[in-house]
Amino acid sequence: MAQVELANITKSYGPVTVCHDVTLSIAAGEFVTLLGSSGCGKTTTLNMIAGLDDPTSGEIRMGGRRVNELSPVQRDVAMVFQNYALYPHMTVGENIGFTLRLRGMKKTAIRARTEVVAASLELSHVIDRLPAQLSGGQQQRVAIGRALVREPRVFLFDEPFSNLDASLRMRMRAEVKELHQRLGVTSIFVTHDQEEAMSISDRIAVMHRGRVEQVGTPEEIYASPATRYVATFIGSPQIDLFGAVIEREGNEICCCAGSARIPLPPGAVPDIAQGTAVEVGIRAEHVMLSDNGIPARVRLVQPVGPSTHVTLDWECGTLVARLNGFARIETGTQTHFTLDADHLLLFDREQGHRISTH
Amino acid sequence: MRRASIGARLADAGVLVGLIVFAVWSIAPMVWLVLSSLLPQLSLIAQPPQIGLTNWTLSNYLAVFGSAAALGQGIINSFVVASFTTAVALGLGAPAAYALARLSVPKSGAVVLLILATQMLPAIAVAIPLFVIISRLGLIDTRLSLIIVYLSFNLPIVIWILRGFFLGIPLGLERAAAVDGAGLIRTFWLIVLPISVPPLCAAAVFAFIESWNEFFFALILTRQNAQTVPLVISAFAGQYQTVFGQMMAAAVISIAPVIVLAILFRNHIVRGFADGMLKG
Amino acid sequence: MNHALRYPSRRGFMGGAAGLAALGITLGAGTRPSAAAETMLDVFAPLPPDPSPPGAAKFSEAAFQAWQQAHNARVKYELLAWPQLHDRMATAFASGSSDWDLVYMCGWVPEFLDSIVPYADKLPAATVSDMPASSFKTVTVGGNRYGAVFTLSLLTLFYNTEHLEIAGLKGPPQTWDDLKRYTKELTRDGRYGWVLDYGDSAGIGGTASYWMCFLQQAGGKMYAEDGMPVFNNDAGVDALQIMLDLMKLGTDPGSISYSGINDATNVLLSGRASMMMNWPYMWKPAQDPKQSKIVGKLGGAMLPAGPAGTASIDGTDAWTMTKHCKNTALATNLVDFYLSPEVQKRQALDTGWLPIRLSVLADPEVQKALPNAAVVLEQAKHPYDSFVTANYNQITQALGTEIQKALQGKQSAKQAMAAAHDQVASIIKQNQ
Amino acid sequence: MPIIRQDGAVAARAEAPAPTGTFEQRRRRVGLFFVGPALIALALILGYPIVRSLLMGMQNVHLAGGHIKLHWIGWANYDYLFQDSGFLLALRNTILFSFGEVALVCLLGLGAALLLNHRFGRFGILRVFLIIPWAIAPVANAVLWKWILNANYGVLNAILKSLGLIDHYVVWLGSPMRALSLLLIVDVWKSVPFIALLFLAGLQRIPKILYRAAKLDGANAWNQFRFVTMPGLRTTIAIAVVLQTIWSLRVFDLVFVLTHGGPADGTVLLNFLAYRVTFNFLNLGRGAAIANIIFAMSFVLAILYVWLLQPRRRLSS
Repeated sequence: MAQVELANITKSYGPVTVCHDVTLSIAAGEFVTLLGSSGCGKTTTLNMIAGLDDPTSGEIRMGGRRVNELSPVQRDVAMVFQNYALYPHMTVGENIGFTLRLRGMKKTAIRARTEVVAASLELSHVIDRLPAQLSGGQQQRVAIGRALVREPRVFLFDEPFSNLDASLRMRMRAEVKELHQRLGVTSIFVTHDQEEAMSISDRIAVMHRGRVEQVGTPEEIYASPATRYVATFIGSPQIDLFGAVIEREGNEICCCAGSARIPLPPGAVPDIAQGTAVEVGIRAEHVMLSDNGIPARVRLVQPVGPSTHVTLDWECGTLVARLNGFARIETGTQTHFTLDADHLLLFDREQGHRISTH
Repeated sequence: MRRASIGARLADAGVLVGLIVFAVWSIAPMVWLVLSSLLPQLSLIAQPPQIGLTNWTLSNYLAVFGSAAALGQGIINSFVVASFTTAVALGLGAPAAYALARLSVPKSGAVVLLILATQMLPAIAVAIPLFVIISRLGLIDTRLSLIIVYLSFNLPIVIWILRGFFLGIPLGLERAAAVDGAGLIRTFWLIVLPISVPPLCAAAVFAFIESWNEFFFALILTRQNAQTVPLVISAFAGQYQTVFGQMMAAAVISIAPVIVLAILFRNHIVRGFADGMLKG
Repeated sequence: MNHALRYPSRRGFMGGAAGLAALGITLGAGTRPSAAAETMLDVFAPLPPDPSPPGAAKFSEAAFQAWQQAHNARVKYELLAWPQLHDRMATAFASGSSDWDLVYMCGWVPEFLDSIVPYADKLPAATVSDMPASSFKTVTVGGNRYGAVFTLSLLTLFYNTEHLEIAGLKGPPQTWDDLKRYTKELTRDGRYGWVLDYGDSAGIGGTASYWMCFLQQAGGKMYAEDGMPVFNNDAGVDALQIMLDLMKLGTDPGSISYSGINDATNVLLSGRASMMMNWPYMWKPAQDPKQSKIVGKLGGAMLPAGPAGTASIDGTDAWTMTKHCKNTALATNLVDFYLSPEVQKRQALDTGWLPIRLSVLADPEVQKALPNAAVVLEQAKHPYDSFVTANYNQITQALGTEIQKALQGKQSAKQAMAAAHDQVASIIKQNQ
Repeated sequence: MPIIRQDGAVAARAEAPAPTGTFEQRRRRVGLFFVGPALIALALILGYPIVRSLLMGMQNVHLAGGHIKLHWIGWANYDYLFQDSGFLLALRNTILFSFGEVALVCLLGLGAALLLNHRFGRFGILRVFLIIPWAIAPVANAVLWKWILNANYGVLNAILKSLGLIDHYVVWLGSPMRALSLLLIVDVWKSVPFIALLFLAGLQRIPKILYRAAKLDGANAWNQFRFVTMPGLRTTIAIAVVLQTIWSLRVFDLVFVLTHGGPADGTVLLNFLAYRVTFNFLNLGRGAAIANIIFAMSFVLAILYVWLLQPRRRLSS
């Protein structure tokens, strides 16, 4: 278990800079996810933490000590790879025990330890098989076993579930989370799947174009996205966005879009000037259908089980509202909606950063 | 199952026909080679050649073993030269190929091209300077001289072949090994080499056969002691007379060791590995 | 399935390789016999059945041993298949390092002139006077004799007596007209009247050299006194024209693709061609029932006479001495041994290569065993210039290629001669 | 893709530099250690001969009368060659031969590999068949084919005639174009095995799961070949094409034994011409110039092929 710190990490390949000045501090025992779309620099960052790539500048510290010059094994990290990266010529047992063999441990000791790990992952019956003879889920567990057997200070996961089907992915997610709760080892997880990140992490670092956009708990990231990018990247259905202009009348601050005027709760945007152009974001669950309010037309109805996503056309574009259960509503009907002003998010229209207080 | 059967059967039939054509194309000339080694000269120059069983004779083989042409010594020489060349070419070539594929070598693209470029100059152009070097070293008519020269021809090809395969190894394997605590050298030794057996075998077979059969430099660099098989074979083709049957007998004998090797290693040459790995 | 069985063990794989490597090192350092107190002579010669010296080919072996003992010498032969001789020699001479004392040569004396020494004048007068003076022509440059031809090897006519009888032809063709008539008459029943190897243009025995026979028969010659070509005239055209006529009248069409004389010889020996020009050596294999279907049916004659009579070319198999020769006196003595009457006689009787000594050629025993000896001796009384120069290969290459084009019907004899003349002239000018 | 060097300044700032150095430093150190011996071996053996040959192309080196005469003549050898009809003919022959050879060998090699990779084709004996044509010594191979193709007593004519495919015997090596085509076929026969072997090794590196996935996506055999096999073989194809190009430009034994360049220079390939000029005409300078032209052609073609076969986008995240 160790604290991991990234201080001003920059990574360039020739003229292409993949990571810009990444600073991130991960507490001992914490489970942090690097989240972002492909090419955002998250895997590169993870590789640098692992010691599989050198930062162009900046410092990586583990347990307070600089580790830039240390090899992965000196850093004492273990890693689970995207395509499992199992050694095809070794059996399950040999795969798991390889790291112990490299440390010169005795064969019998390796075997004993390997068997314990395999048992804990329900792999005992396939321990003498080759990876190619295993199912996807088993291969994934071998990959985890290979990391577990080390008892490392830090676990690194590089999109470990991206090759699994949906149900298996859910199960593995749960297994990894339980594992973390049991062992309490500092874990850094990379994924492009926001739902996965939300469900598994203590904290999430959202990365975009090589920069960390926001670091926070899943709730913070979801409810108080620091930027428009984070807001749109997190959450399903995607957050609703529309342009608006601020109007101040005495103490009351309104947000005007088309003919709609939405009063903001006091203190939401304390010092904003009259006429400021903003981008308004609101989660679907905070859009409510009502008999009066802003007029709209139902364009699409998508029941997803626990809720129904209703896409609405209105004056300033489209919005998605999330209604509980199976909503009885016809496509094409005229309706009205209201927005929960307490959950409105206001973003600077040019810069994209959030200007409302939460 | 049933739905696919007609198409699948047609495809299977196509594959079978293809395999038969392939087998005939590969071995028909070789059948003729073996046949002519069993026929006396007179049957061979008849029109059409008389290939009836009654004409068969072992006299060509007896003559080959009885003649001054030292086929046995030639085979030993070829074997030593080819084995050693192959071993060294793989020993030097595999790490180099790995370095060029996966490690950090300054200007690795240019280095690869430079290595390959040594293959592009025809042997004829380098023959005389090479002869000068070898004779200054006093190595004319030694197996070592052939090994040195063949190494220089096989090494680049071995590197070029293996590099291509190393490039195809999933990066994750090496990363996993690094995280597991293997240094770069151990990663190469314990992970990369074992999963590269098919290309290693392809490269080894290549180096072996090329050295086994090389003629031009063997002609220039050897005299009597280090003569390799091709030179012995060529001795049957004189100016005024080609003893075709005997030459073919010698050729059959000279291929035999390579065929034996091929049979012994037939699985490793390409199959064993990937099949076992992926059959599932 | 136990995976250990499926994978070749890495250690085994590499360990084996390392073991082989070690083996190679120990074996690689070859063993060369160290020189004893006796004098060593290194001789570079072709493998039999091409003309090879005693001890290399199976004749006069006892005499050869005796010679070595008498001179406290050891002769080490380096033998190589004939087609490769020139290349190994060229490499060794070009890099300035040959360790041979005596070297076999076949028309290459002008090429390698600076690597060899004129020693033939030091041969005993008795020997030289017993050799045809004209045999020295191809080994003489600037008046110096660089070599000694050891077998009389001229192209003569060989024919199938049985075929001639069947066709009602009496005796061999005497003139070009006979030759054409015979070729036509003999081309029947799946047989061809004439066969030769026209596939390779250059060198002695190449297409150009065959034409040179006809050229001399037509009264022409290759070069004027100043060394420039003089064959683009009626003689040159006539010489080519008869080759073209023979092609039409009944030459084995495969001839254009045969790149060695043995391809053509096989056709004659199998009884599917009736006439060809060939070297004297041909006689012996033709009498060997293992190789020949025409045993006892082979006739030999001088080449048919053209307007200027008969003529041939010289195979010029000769011994030369390199300038690095360790013991010139001993080496000269060895050549004299090769040329001694008894060795020459055995050479003729045991290998079929005719002697060069006139006295041995006239020996009844030799004449009886090799009836064509008399024919060759007679042929030798007529011109047999091979026109060997330092650029022989390059010239015959260019010339032969033009002749081949004519043989394929791509151009007339006249065009071929004109084109060849220009090319030969330019080659000579370039190399002056 | 090369990884950019660790910034020296950062390394210097290290508080407690570990003995192993950064990842990149280790990669470079081991890289040099791995590649060094091979490079040194090559340089020691071939360095001088190659430089010598390149220089000799600019010299008049003539073994006139057994003595090497040498002087510098700049580009004169090349000027001569490009006006020499014999050279231009050889150049034309070589280009035809080389393209034909590379195309045929790669297609047939790929075909053979696909067949052998099929479940019917996995008998070890087929693999042995594959090696046979390649294992025979080129000298013997050339003589073998010379006899097979003989116009008078060759077995090919005999077979074709007995099958009724030809009326009268064909002079296979009698006309320039036909002789060149036959040389090509014989050389293809001998060259296919190794390339097929290479493709076979390449095929076996393509994970079978990809085929399963493609099948699930509804890909038929052709689509599987197109979208799984071909991309998977990309590097292998590049290797095969480049090597075969180099080898096709170096064909020599066959010409030497089968035709000696004839008839009428119809089968003179550049390498044979280089040989003839060097060893028969003893014009070492001009021979080297021809060799250098072969060298340049190989080089340009190799680079071209590598460039053409390069995967279009190659991004690592």
